[in-house]
Amino acid sequence: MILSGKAAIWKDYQKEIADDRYFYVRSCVRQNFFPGAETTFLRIMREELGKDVYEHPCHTTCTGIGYHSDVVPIDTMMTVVARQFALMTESGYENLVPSCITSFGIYTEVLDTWKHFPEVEEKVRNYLRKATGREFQIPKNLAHASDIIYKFRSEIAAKAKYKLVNQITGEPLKVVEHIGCHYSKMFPSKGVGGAEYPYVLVGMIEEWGGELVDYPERRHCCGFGFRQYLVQANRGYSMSCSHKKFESMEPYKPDMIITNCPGCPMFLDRWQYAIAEMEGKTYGENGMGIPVFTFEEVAGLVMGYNPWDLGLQAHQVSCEPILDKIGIPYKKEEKYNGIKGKKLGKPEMPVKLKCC
Amino acid sequence: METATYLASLGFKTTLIEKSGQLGGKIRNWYKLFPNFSHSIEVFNHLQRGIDLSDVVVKLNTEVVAVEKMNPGFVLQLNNSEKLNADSIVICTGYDLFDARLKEEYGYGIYDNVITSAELEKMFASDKGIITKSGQPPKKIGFVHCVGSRDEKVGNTYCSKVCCVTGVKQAIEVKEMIPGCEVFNFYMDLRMFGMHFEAMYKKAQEEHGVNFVRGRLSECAETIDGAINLKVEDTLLGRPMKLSVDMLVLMVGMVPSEGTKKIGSLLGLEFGKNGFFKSRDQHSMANISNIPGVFMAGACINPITISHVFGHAHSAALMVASYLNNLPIENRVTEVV
Amino acid sequence: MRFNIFVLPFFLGLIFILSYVIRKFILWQSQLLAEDRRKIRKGFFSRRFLTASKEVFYESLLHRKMFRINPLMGYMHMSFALGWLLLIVVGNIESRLYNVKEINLPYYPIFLKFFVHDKGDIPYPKLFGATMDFLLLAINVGLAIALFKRVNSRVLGMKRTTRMETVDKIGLYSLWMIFPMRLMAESSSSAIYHNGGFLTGTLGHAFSGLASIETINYGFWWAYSIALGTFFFALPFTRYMHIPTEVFLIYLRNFGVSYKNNKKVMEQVDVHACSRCGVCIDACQLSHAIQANGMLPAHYFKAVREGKVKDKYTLECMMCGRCKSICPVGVETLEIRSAQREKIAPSFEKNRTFQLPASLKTAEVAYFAGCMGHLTPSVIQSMKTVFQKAGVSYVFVDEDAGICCGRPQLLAGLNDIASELQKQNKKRIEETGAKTLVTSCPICLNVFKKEYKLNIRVLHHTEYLAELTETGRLKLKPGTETFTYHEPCELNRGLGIRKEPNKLLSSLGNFKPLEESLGGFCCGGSLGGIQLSEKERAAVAADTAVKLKMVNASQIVTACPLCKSTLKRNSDVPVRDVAELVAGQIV
Amino acid sequence: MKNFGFTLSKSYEINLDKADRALVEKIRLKEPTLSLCISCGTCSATCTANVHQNTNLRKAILFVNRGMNTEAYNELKNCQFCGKCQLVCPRGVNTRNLIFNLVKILEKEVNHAV
Amino acid sequence: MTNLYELLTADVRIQEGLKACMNCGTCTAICPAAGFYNYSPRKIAETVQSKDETAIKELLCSDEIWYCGECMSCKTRCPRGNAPGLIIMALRSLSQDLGYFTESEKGRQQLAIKRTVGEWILDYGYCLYLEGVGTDLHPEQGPVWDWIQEHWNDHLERLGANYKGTGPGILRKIPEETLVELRRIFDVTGGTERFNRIEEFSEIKARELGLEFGEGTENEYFRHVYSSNNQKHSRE
Repeated sequence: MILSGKAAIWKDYQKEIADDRYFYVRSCVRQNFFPGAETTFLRIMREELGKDVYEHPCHTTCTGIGYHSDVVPIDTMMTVVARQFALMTESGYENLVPSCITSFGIYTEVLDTWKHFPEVEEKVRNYLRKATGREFQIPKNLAHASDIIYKFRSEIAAKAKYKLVNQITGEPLKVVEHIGCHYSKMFPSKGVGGAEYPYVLVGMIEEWGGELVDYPERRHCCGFGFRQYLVQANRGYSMSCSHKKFESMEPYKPDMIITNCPGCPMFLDRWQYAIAEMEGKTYGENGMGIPVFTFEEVAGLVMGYNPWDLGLQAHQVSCEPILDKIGIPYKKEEKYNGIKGKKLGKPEMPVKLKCC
Repeated sequence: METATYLASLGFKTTLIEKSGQLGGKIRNWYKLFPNFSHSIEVFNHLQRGIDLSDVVVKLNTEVVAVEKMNPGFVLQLNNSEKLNADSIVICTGYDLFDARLKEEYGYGIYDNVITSAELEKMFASDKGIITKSGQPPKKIGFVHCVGSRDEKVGNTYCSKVCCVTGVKQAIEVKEMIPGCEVFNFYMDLRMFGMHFEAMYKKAQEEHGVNFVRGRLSECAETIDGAINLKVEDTLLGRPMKLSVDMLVLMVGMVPSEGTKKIGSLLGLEFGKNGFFKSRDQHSMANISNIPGVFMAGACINPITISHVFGHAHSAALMVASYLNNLPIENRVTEVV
Repeated sequence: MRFNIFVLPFFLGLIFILSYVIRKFILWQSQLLAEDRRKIRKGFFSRRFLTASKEVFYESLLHRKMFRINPLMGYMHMSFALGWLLLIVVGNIESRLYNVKEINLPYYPIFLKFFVHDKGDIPYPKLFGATMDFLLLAINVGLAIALFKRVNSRVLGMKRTTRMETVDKIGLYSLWMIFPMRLMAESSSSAIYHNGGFLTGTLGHAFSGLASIETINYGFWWAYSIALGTFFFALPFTRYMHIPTEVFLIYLRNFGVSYKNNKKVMEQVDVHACSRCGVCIDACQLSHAIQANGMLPAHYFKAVREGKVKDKYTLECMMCGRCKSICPVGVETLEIRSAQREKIAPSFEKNRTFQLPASLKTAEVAYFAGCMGHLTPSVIQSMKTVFQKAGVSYVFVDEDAGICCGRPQLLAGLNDIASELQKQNKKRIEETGAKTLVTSCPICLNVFKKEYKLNIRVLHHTEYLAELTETGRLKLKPGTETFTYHEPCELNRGLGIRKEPNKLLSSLGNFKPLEESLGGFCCGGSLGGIQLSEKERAAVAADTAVKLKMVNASQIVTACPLCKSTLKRNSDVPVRDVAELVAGQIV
Repeated sequence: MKNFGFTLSKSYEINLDKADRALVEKIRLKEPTLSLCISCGTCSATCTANVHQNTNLRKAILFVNRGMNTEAYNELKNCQFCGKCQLVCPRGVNTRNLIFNLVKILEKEVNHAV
Repeated sequence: MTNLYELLTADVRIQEGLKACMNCGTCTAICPAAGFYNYSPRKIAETVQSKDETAIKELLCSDEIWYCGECMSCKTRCPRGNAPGLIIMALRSLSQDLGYFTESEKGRQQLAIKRTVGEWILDYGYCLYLEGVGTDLHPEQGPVWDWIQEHWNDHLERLGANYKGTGPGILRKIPEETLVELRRIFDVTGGTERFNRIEEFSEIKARELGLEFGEGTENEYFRHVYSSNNQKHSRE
């Protein structure tokens, strides 16, 4: 692997990212599965970096999952997207920051389609007018939440309490990065580092002291495949895709996986559990699996936030081993507490997959 | 070189301006030539002999920095601050190889064992022979056709013409050097357009058992042991196929050379939409540019094989001769249908 | 009883060979199907026995076929076979006359002249002497030819002949020794007792006066006996096994023992009956066109006999049948080859489904173009024209979704598929209710006639066209073209259909037939030849094309779509099908 | 093991690294013209067996080359062996001998595998 | 009858996603779906550009068009800048508009998606509804998910969510007027019609198959489409 070669490509794919006054749009999946991540993102942006991130109470899903599982027609999706734009315009913001990669893809695709087919934009404007009487302007800047963290990665590094380094060996942690397909596969120029060697997460890993692990199936989809996961009958496919990735990364002995898509971390986390229980096969050390994090969680970790405030307890694969490696202190007994130390019991132990 | 030789021997005062330190251009980069595996150096020597025999003035390490149009003729300002009067100009700026790094998914310049066809030629010539980064002769080699050709993603929609047959030629050469090596050629179409090309293809199959897979390489990735994992569809079976090779050779196509762009803009020559020079007519006036007195020959007009370049060279010489003898046959006016 | 130790080699040899051969025959016949064994038993007491014996006389003794092929060779074989037999027969009679009271052991007549010296006491002693001498002479002349053939086989018109192994040589040389030794023995005897005929007597004189004549004489008798003994002991392991086997085979054949159901045995009988005379080698086009060797019948059958067959050789043969037509023994060359192919054949899907188009309309004639026919549309077109012009109501059986007739599979030893396909086709053909089945492809015709057991007329288009013209349903204007005729193997050698095409052709223009004793060559396209490269096929085709060209006709006419498409690729003389000519000359 | 109502899917990819290519070499020895095929499809186009059942020599040859022997066998098991393909092949592949040997060798392999 | 090819090309995604395809196979080579299903995006493109109406109809009725995961990897690689993924989306839309989707096992699943994701959008403003995804329908979510489902209020509170609350925040209650807007958008843009068609055609199919058809997820037909797999989709 010739890194200079990659660096050259990374240089070619730098995109413009607004540096303040963001209009934040939440993610269906992240809210449900990793609420702590979104909280952490806002906390870092507002408290650590003092940025203006606005969230409109009336914004909604972009219908992306519905659209990509084909129950929502394209016009409907576009008009819902247009409504989001309208809310942003009304609130006087111009920089759109979706928390979700599918949304990011949707917004990018819609804007691109409108560019090539202005008549479609016109049609959608009419739809929106007809349905809600709203008007909108095209966002001036569109960046995914991970782009923002990428932009401020060095600021975060400067404030960081911990590094992605094995405190015992002093070696950088081996980190596998997984990029959501819709981040740059559709429009390589819209993603930091392009489609083949995305840099958005690599930038964070390097900046925060980790070491990137590149492996053959790095680019492969996690397997969500929308309808392929949503319907139980198809889930075998969904799981098989992740399985393919795990098999491919296994020889590299990665310490952790970091992702920028809300869905992928959930799948890469849960499929490790399912594969273990179904096939008896576990990855990572001591049959405990490879911990999977969202970029917000990792940012929170290096900032030294309490792991349980980040919501790491919501992961099926335990995060404790990696916390120990980095040397992040945590209170075991508080892991499953509610607010004010309220005891909430503990999840059951899986049969095969070892958990803390 | 050939045009200059003929013009000089026809009695015209001919100057050959060469940007680099030696004549011959790209031909020196190739080891053996398709389809008869003769050494390219033989062709070069033939060219050189021509120059030696005729009194062509050769200016090496020389570039044209400015051109002044006189009526008639031109004044060429050279980089060595010398001025040169010319009644007619023949442009032979050739081609550049496609920059394989633009096909990011092939990992050229990133994966250790992904090389270009030109680099493989160097290996043929070198005494180390064909070796991977680790210094071992490869057990499996893949050849990817159409790299930088017929590909809108990199902006080259045209076929570079020579890669197919070069791919087959190199496959055979590899087999001859490392008989035990498994060779896979990934193609979309095998355009064996020339005489004896098809025979070469047949030879590759029959005598060397080269595997031809119809499918464009989609992506490759480096494995932990430095091999290259390939993902391609076996389109003739309609099944995705994966395999690993120890070395991947990219059959890079031809793109308009820097020289072509430069001299073209200096002279105000017309470019075709692929960036090569535009001929007055593709069929009947291939050598003739939009500017009277300026002629072109070779790969600066379009991708072309060495054998055809000679045809171009001779015809260009003829054009100049007729032009300078005021037999303006190239200005024949025929109505366009 | 007269006895001398020197007779032992002969006597033991005789006992050995008789017991061996008899054992073999019994073994073979025991492996035949019950019904065929019955046929044999009946056969012995029927006229078939006589016809068989006649054939034995003509072929095994007179070697009639051999004579036809080459008189010298014919004589050679006859002298050995018939000459020797007579020698034995006459010798026996003579010995009987001499010896009435004592038991007469088989060696006695053979060595008669050793035991009996005075010639006074039997009738016509001179006659006997003369006859025996004459026979001896005749045989020795044959022997001379044989020797000569060894030295220079080409003179006897044989370009290539069989190789011999040590045991063959032993057999051969001992055989060669027998009659000279007998001659010498009897002559030297007559030198002592003056009891020789015109030959032995004269030769005897030459000896007379020699001091140690007794010892010499005794030595010759020993040599004679040893020669015989050696020959008998060697015989089963040499080509000479064909001598008894051929006789056995002739009887089986005449008793109507079928090859089909007894392949295993009959194959063995046949390969043993092969005398490896080698005439097939020259007849086989592959031997010259591609210098084939192991596949050549004589060599191949030896391999079969020794169980050393190579798949390659089994699969190379084009099954053109030239070897069968020329074989003096009448060995079932093609049957042996396909029997071997059956052994190595792969197994394809047995029960198949066929997506056939809607059932066929009924008509007077059912036309079957055949797979190959479909590759020569001009032939099909011509037939359509003919049907239409002759006002024949016909139905095109394999117009689309045609099923192969089954012949190519049989040729490859794939009998299962063959019968499967045949079933399907039979259904199709029968549902047309046609009275006549006409096919353009002799390959198909072969199975239609031999395997299908259709209860309607099965004709090749040449036969049918001939019929149409004769019955006047089709009027043809005479043509002016000169053309020769390439006879398709399957049509001519396969089915013996020659009359009709020839008649038809002579009515079509200036017909210059190709004079060829075996009825024409193979086009090289043969579906029989499985392991033949295109190059090799082309070589055969070229060979044939040249021979046809030498006829000096402006066209080559054939009657097989496969022949047509193969030849036209390798001949500069245009090649057409009879049907095309006919269609072109309809009034 | 827990039942989730679904399982891992078998890979549909051709994996040339794991493919058993010894067989194709065996067959190539029996009929060298195997390597001359250019997948033009003339054979499968003229093939009558292909009308009745899926019989595709072009695919069969590809399959053996990929070490997918069962698939190859299935493509040929309904072959009628009529030899039309041989007459139309532009590359002079000796198809009948190829099929004869292919099926012969494959049937062993396949039946062995079953 | 209506020309399917024209109906398809009316979809902007076909205009974006299908210029002349040269069958090079780059799409199938990296398509995750092609790795497990008997599926090839190249063939899809080929069939559509063949304009063969019968072939296209077969496609619309087939399982094939439902295998794609819409990861769009194909778009990245196509040397002609095509996007089979977009072609698929156009095909799926048409298949649902014309009711062909119920002809295939995979197509019938659309009901299950409409009844979950689809309806959640209109009821809660998001594609996912925490209380809708229990381990009964999603066993792979594991024990940790059971724990969360048990304690979502406390769990979410601790992670700073505004569960079912007013104002902004994680999993807040979407104001009624917003949901009204969403529904109006669905009405004017064909979203509602799509939903209705899925329901209608599914009901017909349910009758055909003799399966009990009812509201929500607790009925035979839903269970059937949600979990049945004839195992004929991958390597035989």
